[in-house]
Parts: sequence; C-alpha cells; structure tokens
Amino acid sequence: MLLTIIIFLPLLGAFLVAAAKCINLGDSALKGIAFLVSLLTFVISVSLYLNFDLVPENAGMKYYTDIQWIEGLGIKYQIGIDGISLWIVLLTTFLMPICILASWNSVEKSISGFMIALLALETAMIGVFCALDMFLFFVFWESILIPMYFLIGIWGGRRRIYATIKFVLYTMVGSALMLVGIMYLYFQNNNSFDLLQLYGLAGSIAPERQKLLFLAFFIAFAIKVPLFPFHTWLPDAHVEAPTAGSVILAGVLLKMGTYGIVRFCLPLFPAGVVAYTPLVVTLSVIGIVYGALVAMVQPDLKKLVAYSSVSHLGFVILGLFALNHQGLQGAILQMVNHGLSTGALFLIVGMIYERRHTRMIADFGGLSKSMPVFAVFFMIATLSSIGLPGLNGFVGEFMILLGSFVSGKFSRIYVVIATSGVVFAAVYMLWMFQRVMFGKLDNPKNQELKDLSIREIAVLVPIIVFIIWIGVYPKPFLSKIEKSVNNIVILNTKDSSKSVLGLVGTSADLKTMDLNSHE
Amino acid sequence: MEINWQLLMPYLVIIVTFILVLIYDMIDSLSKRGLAWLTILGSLVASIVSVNMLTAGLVSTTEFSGMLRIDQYSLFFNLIFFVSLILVSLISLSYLGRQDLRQGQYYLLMLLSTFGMMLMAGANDLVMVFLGLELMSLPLYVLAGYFRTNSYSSEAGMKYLLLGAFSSCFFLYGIALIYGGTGTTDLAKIASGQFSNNMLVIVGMFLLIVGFGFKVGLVPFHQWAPDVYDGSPTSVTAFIAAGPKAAGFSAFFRVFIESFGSLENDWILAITILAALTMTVGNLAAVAQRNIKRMLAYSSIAHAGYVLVALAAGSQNGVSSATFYLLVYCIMNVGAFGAIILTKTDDGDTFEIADYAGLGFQKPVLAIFLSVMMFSLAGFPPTAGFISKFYVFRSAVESGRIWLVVIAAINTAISAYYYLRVVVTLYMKERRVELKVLPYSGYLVVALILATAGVLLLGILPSQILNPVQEAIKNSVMVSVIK
Amino acid sequence: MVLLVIFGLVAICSAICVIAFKNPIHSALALILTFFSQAGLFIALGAHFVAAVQIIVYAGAIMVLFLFVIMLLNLGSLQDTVRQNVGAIKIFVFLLAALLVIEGITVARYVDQNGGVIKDQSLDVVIQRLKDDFKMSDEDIKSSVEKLYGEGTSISNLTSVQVIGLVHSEMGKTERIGTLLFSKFVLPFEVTSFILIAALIGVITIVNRDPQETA
Amino acid sequence: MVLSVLLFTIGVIGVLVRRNAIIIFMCIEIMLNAANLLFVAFSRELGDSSGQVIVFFVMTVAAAEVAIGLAIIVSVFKNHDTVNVDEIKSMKG
Repeated sequence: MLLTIIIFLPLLGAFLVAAAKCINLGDSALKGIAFLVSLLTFVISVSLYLNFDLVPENAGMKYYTDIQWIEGLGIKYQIGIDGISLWIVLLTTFLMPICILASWNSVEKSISGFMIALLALETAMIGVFCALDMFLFFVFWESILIPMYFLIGIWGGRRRIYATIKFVLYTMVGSALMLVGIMYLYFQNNNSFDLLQLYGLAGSIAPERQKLLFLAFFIAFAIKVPLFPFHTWLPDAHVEAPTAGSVILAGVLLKMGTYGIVRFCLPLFPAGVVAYTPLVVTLSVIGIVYGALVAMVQPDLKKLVAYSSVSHLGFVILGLFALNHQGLQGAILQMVNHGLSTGALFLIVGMIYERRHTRMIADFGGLSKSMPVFAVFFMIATLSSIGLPGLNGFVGEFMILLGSFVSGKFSRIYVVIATSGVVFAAVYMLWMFQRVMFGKLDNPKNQELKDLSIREIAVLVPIIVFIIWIGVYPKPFLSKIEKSVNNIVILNTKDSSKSVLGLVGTSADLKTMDLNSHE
Repeated sequence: MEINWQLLMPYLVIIVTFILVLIYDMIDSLSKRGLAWLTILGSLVASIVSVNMLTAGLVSTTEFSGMLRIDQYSLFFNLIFFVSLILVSLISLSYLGRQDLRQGQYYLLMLLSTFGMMLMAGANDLVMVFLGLELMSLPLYVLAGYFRTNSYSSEAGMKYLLLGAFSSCFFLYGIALIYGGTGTTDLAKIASGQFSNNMLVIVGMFLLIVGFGFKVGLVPFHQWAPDVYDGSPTSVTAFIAAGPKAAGFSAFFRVFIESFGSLENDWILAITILAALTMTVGNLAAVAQRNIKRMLAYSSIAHAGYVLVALAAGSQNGVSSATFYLLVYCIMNVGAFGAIILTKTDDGDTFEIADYAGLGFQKPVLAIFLSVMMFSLAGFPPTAGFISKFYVFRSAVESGRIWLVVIAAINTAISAYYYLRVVVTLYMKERRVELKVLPYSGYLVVALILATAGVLLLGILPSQILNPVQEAIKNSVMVSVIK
Repeated sequence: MVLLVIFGLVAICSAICVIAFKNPIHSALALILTFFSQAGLFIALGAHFVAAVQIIVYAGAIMVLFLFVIMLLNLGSLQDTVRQNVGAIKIFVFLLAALLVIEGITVARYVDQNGGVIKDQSLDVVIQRLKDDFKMSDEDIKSSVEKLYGEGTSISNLTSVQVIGLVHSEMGKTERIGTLLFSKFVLPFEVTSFILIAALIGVITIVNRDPQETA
Repeated sequence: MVLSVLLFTIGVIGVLVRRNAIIIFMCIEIMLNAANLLFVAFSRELGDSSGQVIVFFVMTVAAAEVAIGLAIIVSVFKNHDTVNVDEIKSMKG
C-alpha cells in the first residue's frame, strides 16, 4: 500500500497542477504544488528505508502487493521492492524535488506542462522499479517515453526535435523486442506475467531459447543503459534536454537499463548469460574507454558529462557481469553513485548555462575567482565522478573492478583496460575543471557572474551530503543491497547445473577488505 | 416460419430509426439537427439492447433458415458499429453545418451502411456476406462523393466505387466457386468440410481473400485507401476508416476461422505473408506522407495488418484479440479524424501536418485530444492502443508465430515515428501559417471526450470489456483449426 | 449443347469487343450483345426464368442507363486512351490469365469426371431436397413426374438420367424459384430491397440540387 | 464454365487496360455476369436451385451499383470534364 501511494502520489500531483492551472493559479503556486508533492513523495519513501527490515518478506520482496488487474490476460498489479530497487526508488524520489527546484527559473514556456510531465515521469519511473509483473513493468517502461518525449521536445535546446525522436525510436525498437520476449515468457510461465513465479522456472527454459530471449531483453536494456554501440542517442538527448531532463535522464532513466539486466537477464537466462558474457564485457570495456576518450575532446560541457556517463555505465555493466557479490553490489551502488554525481554535474552545468547561455568550455576560465561557492560544489562533484577515495564514486568503482578481477568469468585483461578508464576519467574531468574554473578570468562576462543563490545551494547540498556519506560510510547502503544480491545468487544456485552465479568462496573476506580499505 | 423477433431487436431498432429519419426528413426540412439526434438516439437504443442481450448470456442461434446468426460475436461487432456511428454522427453535427439541406440523406446512408455492416457481422451464409457487403459499400461510395461540387470528393467517390465494385466481383466469383465446390453457401455447412472438390474451394477461398483484402485495405489491394481517405469529407473518412473495416474483418474472421478452419494449412501462409506485407508497406508509406489524412489512411492499412496477425494466429484468442483491437481502433480513428476536422487555413481546409505547428499552445484542448489519439494509435501505454496491440501479439505468440510478431513489433516502432511527428509539430515547431480553428462545437467536444475517455479507460481498465469479449468468442466462434 | 457453344462464342467475342472498341457507344452496344448471349446461355442451361430476368434487368434497364449516361456526357470528350504504362500491367495480366486458365482447366476436368453431382445422390436425398427447397408435396412431385415422363410413371422407377432431368426441369420453373426466394432466401430478398433503397437515396443525394446552388 | 472463366478474365483485363470510367464499369458488369454464369452452371451441376436465386440478388445489386456508379461518374464529369481515370488525379498519389 505504501508503495502504491509512492507510485501514484506524483501522478495525483500532476492532476493537481493541471487543476490549479485550470483555475488560473499563478506560476509560483504551480511550482510550489509540484515541489511539495515531490518532497512529500520523498519523505514517504524514506519510510520505506526506515521500515525496510521490519516489513515481512514475500519471495524476497517487501511491501508486496498483488491484485488482479486484467483477468482475461493474466495480468496483475503486482509490486514490491528489494534491496536493489529500494535504492533506485529512493534515488528517484530524492532527485525529483531537486530537479523541480533546479528548474524554478529556467523554464520559460508552459511551466504547468513542464511540472506535469516531470511528475508523470516520476510515477512511471518508480513504477518500473517496483513492478513485479512483467506486463506492468512494460507498461511503466513504455509510459516513460511520453513525458520524457515532451520534456526534451518542448523545453529542449535547438536540435531538440531530432534528439527526442532519436531517443524515442531507439527505445521503441529495443522495447519491441523485449515485448516479444515477455510474451514468450508468459507462455513458459503457465500463462502468467508473474516475475517471481518465473524465477522459480528460470533454469527450465531450453538453453537455445534462453540465448535468444537474453538477446531480446538485453538489447532493450543495452539501448537504455546505453552500452556501446547503442549509445548514440544519449549525447543528443542530454545536450538538448533541459537541466531537469538531463538530471533525470542520467540519474534515473539510464538505471532502468542496468536495473532491467539485474531483474531479468541475470536471473532468468543463465545460459544466455554464459554465452554472451564475453561479448557484453568486451562491449562494456570498449564503452568505458571510448566514452572516456570521446569525453576528453568535447568542447561542450554537457556533452562531456554525457560521454562520461557512457564510460561510467560501462563500469556498471562490467560489474554486473562479473557475477559475484562484489561485482553486483558494486555495480548497484555505482548506479546510485552515478545518479548522484552525474546529476550534480548536470545541475552545475545547468547553473552556469543559465548565467552565460553557453556551455562551451572555451568560453569559461577562472570562474573560481568570481564564484567561489560554486567552485567548491563543482569540485566535489567532479572528484566524486572521478572516483576519489572518500567520495562515493570510489567505493563503487573499486568493488566493480575487484569483483571483475576475481570473478574468473572473463579475462583479467579486460579489467586492466577498464582500470585505464578510471585514469582517463581523472584526466578529462580534471582538465575540464581546470579549464573552466582556473586560469585567467579574462572574459568580462565571466567577471560579472553572480555566485550561487540560496535556492541553488539548497539544490546542491543534499546531493553533496549523500556523495560524501556513501564515500565515507557505505555500510547502510551495502547491507540492504547485499541481501538482495544474495537472493539472486541463491535463486540461481538452486539450479546449480545451469547456474553461473557461483558463490565465490572468498567473497566475504574480499568484501571486508574492500570496505576497510577506504574507511 | 417462426421468427424470434426478440433476437432481431438490434436490427429492428436500426431499421425503425432509418424509417423515422426518413419520415422526419420529409416532414421537416429545416431543423436538420434533429436528424442527427434521431440517429444517435436510435443507435444508443440499439446498443443498449445489444448490451442487454450480451449480458443476458445469449445462446447462438440462427434465423431466417440459417441466413442470419445471432450470437455474442455478432452482437459485439454490432456494438462496435453503433459506437462508431454515434461518434461519427456527433462529429458530423458540427462538420456539416446548418445549411446543408441534404443532411437527411447523409444520415440515412450512414444508417443503411451500418445496417449492412450488422448483416455482415451476423451473416451465416456467403450470400448474406455479399449482400451485407454491398449494402454497406453502396452508401459509402455515395458518402465519399458527398461534396459533389468538390472535385476531390467526387473523385474519391469514383475511385472507391470502381475499385469497390471490382473487388466485389472477385468476392462474388469466389463465392460462386465455393458454391460449386461445396454445394452450399451456408457457412456452417461449409465448415463440416465435405468438399466435393477441394481445388475449386481453395481457388474460391483465395478470391475471397482478394475481395476482403480490398475491403479492409490489405497490401497489395490497398491503393484506393489514400485517395479515398484524402478526398472524402472528413467525417465520412472517419466513418469509412472505422465501421466498414471492422465489418469486413468480422466476416473475414468468421469465414476463415470457422468455415475454412480445416483448410488452415492452405491459407495461413498467405495470410501471414499478407499481414507482414501490409504492416510494413503501410507503415513505410505513412512515414513519407505530409498530409495527415493520407498518413492516417496508410496507418489504417498498417492497422489492418496488425489485425491480420490475429487472424494468422488462427485461434479463439486470436479472434477475441482482433475483436477488441477493432473496437479500440474504431474509437481511436474516429477520435483522430474528429480532432483534425475543424482546422482551416485561409486557403480552406488544411490537412498538411506542417500547418499544425504550434497548435499545441494555441488550442491546448484540441491538441491534447489529438495527441492522446496519436499516442494510442502508436501503441503507447497506458492507452487502449497498447493493450489491444499487446493482446493481438500475445495471441500470435501463443500460436507460435513469433517471427510475425517480431515484424509487427518492429513495425510498431516505425509507426511511432510518424505518429509522434504529428505531436512534434503540435508542440515543438514554430508556427508558419495562420491556422484558423472553427469554434468548437459542443457536439464535437462531446465526441472527442467520449473517444478520449474510451481510449484511456480501455487502456487502464480493459477487463470490463475484455472479459465479455472473450466470453462472447468462446460461446460463438467455434474454431475448427486443428493445432 | 450446340446452343451453349454458339452463345458462348458470341458472348466471348462481344465481350472482347467491349474492351476493344474505342468508342464507348460501340462498347455499350457490344455489351448488350454480351448480355443477350448470356441470357441465351442461361436458357441453354435450363434457367429460363433467370434468362428472362437477365434480359429485362440487364439488357433493358442497365444498358439504357449506360447509353443514357454516355449520351449525356457528350461523346466527343469520351475518346478513350489505353493505359500507357503497359509493361507492368502486361505481366500482371499474364499472371492473372495464367492463374485463371489453370483454374478453368481444373473446373473443366472436374465437370468431365463427375458429370454432375446429383448423379451420385440417392433418390431419397433428391426427393427430400425437392420437398425442402420447393415445398413440394408428394402429389406435386408425382404430377411433375407424370408430366415429364408420361402418365403412370412413378418416381421410384426412374433412371438416374431421368431423375436429373426431373430436377433440372423443376429448377427452371418460375414457381419453384419463387418458392425458394420466399422461404429460404427471404432475408437476402429483404436485404436487396434495402440495397435498392440505398441506391435510390444515393442517386438522389448525388444528383439533387440544393436550392442555394440553383439560385 | 470455361466460358465463365474466360469472360471473367476479359472483364479483369478490361478493367486494367481501359481508362474510361464508363468502360471500366462495363467490364465490371461483364465480370459480374461471368460470376452469374458460374452460379447457374453450378446450380445445374448440383441440382440445387439456390444458385439461380443468388443470380437474382446479384442482378439487383448490379443494378443498384450501376445506378449509383453512373451518378457518381456524371458528377465527376461535371467537375473534371473527363471520365478518363488517368486524367483524374487531382490528389498526389
């Protein structure tokens, strides 16, 4: 019930905004309603975390609800979360009020429409992460396209139409394949879309079929992630999207892909995973290096951050396919981390764009002198993105690399190459930071820049708090994730002959080791 | 001969309405609005009667020495026809204007055409299918050419007529061959499968496919559709796009699933190829269109392809998914045409998609209606377009036609491109020409609200309709396909 | 049989003429000839009543309409061209013709092998059918048989050829067809009336002028 | 029956080759007639008069079709001054 409220509260908020618009309330009232609703959603969702250990479990899922929806087709309204989805849901509800606050002044046309789109988007996103019925999942998955489409298309930059169409078409093609896969599974699963029930049958699908199904699902998710070579929509969408859109896109939407891999690909198609691990890992490593190299030469700040996302998510995929505790945990944590740090970076880029109406690195220089407060926030976000020990990025990346190094599922050379991605990240991020913030403050326009307002600080502070918190003390985060990862592993070891997620004997030791190493 | 009049109620109501409209038209030649209301009232009564009969759990029976079958399947299709008739009448009310003195004939023709559709859905004999088809089509030819001083309209009428009559010939010839091969035209008797000559029946069957193919607009028999859709008065286009297509499919399904189920191996491949071809060609051609009516024409061809996927499934689920799909499709299409009906530039009616630029902020309500229809046509959740498409695909996967579904799914993605282009133009482009939108008439808004509500309701809570559909199909369509 | 061949040849030749003549008037006249020879074919097949209706409806009503419209539309402007892009059409026509020829051969073979379906049916079936379709009583059948094959013959000792003859002669009768029309086919009959109404309203819609237009 | 097939084919060819709407219409009539012939022939073959009855319906339908068709052709002629299908192409295809 609590979960249902969280899912649909934003939608209700969207209707409220629409109603307020109809009775001609002012713009600030509309923004206020939207902000309050999203804040309320976040507050309620925090209680998800607080009560998490108290709530009874149902097949590994908490806050479980199961109601018939469309009886004739065997479709249920079935939701629930585990330690994996908990964090992504929280991330979503956390980023949303920030986004609304961040776009307080930057949206010029039809503020009501903007808020409605954002709130509807929130409902759909939370829905994706909570749905346990494959049909419901798909409904939410596709519903995301509509508000996102409007967000980029109406409030985006100059080439917004191209970007938005590209975004939608890429995703549609992927999800079309997934739809066929879902329907096939439906018939395998005794005419039910119940995902939990399907977990029980996971190994029983013929290996050849598993490979095909794996591909059908994986392509859909890989497009969303995006994995190299499906990434080309991402820079366009990011560059053209309004700030809030970019934050949501990077922070949450990309996680839908990796989340889907955790939920569907890994537990359901072990044979497919075995067959395609080399390919996937190769692609993700290419993505890491390629994303980093391309980011390095970008003259546009937003594009740079966008390509850095390609690189970071390559890490996440690498961690997932390491198929052991460290890898999976690290990957899931890194999903959250990336949402925070990249979200912060997009917000920061948005803030200077609002002031200068340019995002070209060449136009800036020496900003640290005119905007000292800004510089501090920018610095922390940059370092977090690089993965400096003590900040969140480090924990995730370290666990991923460690996990994939010991996993034995693929050659260690991959890991070595991937590690170079970390180095590249340091190069391009720091170089970018240096060019923007240091050097001579020679451009007169830059000299007059105002520092951050209270609102902008309020936007950034919560994110920075979490960045540091995860970096310093990740245990509360990891402990929730750990259990669910365990569930996935157990789910697979039940059918040990076909399982690929073998428990690595030394995993417990390794885990303590990596936790200690940065505390 | 005993006739159970109670079972014929929906038909009788429509006929009585027809007669009342006829009389009213003769008596009172000025207040033409009443005609539309009479039509709407009549079809409302008829739908209530049908719903009552549906919920009463009717057993399938035949009337008129096996000519007409009254069962839940035909009743459900009747409902589809009534719904589209009501919506189209509402739209027409604001489209035709007060001055048009021939409105009486307009509604009379629509009623007659609807009657023809009902006969098609209820036909239990190939002769009845043919006559129903003709009774449905003849008024449509006239309606397409209704604006006879407009060269587009009369041209559309002529093209529709020539190709329609041409296809009827194929259809009739097919019936003749089947009659020769089986010795009967009764669908149930054909289903018993004792053919004296298989070859004749098979050739006849393919001619029937050609005939139906023309009527429902399958590739390669679709060439009439774009011109007719484009040239006809928009309210008529909405009518042509909705009911007749459903009617064509209702008979198509009944004939092929029931009567020729035993010959499945002979036709299923042809249907599969036609389905794939229809979807792909329809969608690709729609991408290239600049005119919204032509685009919707090609899109309706593509939608016919999706329905055909359900036929290729050849199962009860296939039939019920197609039935549901057609209901949704009718509502969506009438809604879409209704939304574009009132826009004008200085040059007259405009249907260039590019002219809609910026309409989203100029006429927000209208634009929202149009967008919802576009999203639904493209098959986005949570609209009915999604659920219905999903159901069709599901039934095809169930029957093992996975590759067909993959093609269909990719087609859906292609179709999203051109549907979304309309939305892009509405909201994201700067305006070029001054677009005039005639003042909304209340009737149009009512129709649009009904359509939008229908699309959303069926999208979010389809159980209310889906379960009866499945029941209806289970009780009335016997599937003789052997799996 | 001779009649069949003669009328058949005439029908085909005149049909070819319809599509070959440049002048629509000539085409229309050729079409009349086709209709007449078709009526002849019906007679040869024993369908006398249908033949009569064919002449009345087609040759009478429909052709008059055609001719009338051709006259109305001013002959000079009706000079017709044959379609230009013949290449693709040739292939299509060829395929279609091939298909239909194959079909024709099948049909013909079917006829040769079977020589009619009634031959295979037992007498009881035939009698039952006469009763069902034509609502004939036993007396009716008896009198028909006697009329056809002389006094005193009973249906039970007819040869199969004679039974076929009986059925064929019954089928052609106006009375029998009328019976069938109003029993089994009463609904289609009613529906055709609606089709005619539709045609009527349709033509009125197209041709009738609004008062404003004439003003 | 071979006759009927031939007539039908002629009709189809006529529709495809000729471009005068009226003549196309005549060809359609030929096709309908071919179907009628087939019905009568089968009717005789099967000893079942349904075929003949169906022919009546077809004739009625044909009459209705011709009436409407010619009316539409006349109205097209008024607008376009031609009944040649190739010349009547005001809509882009």
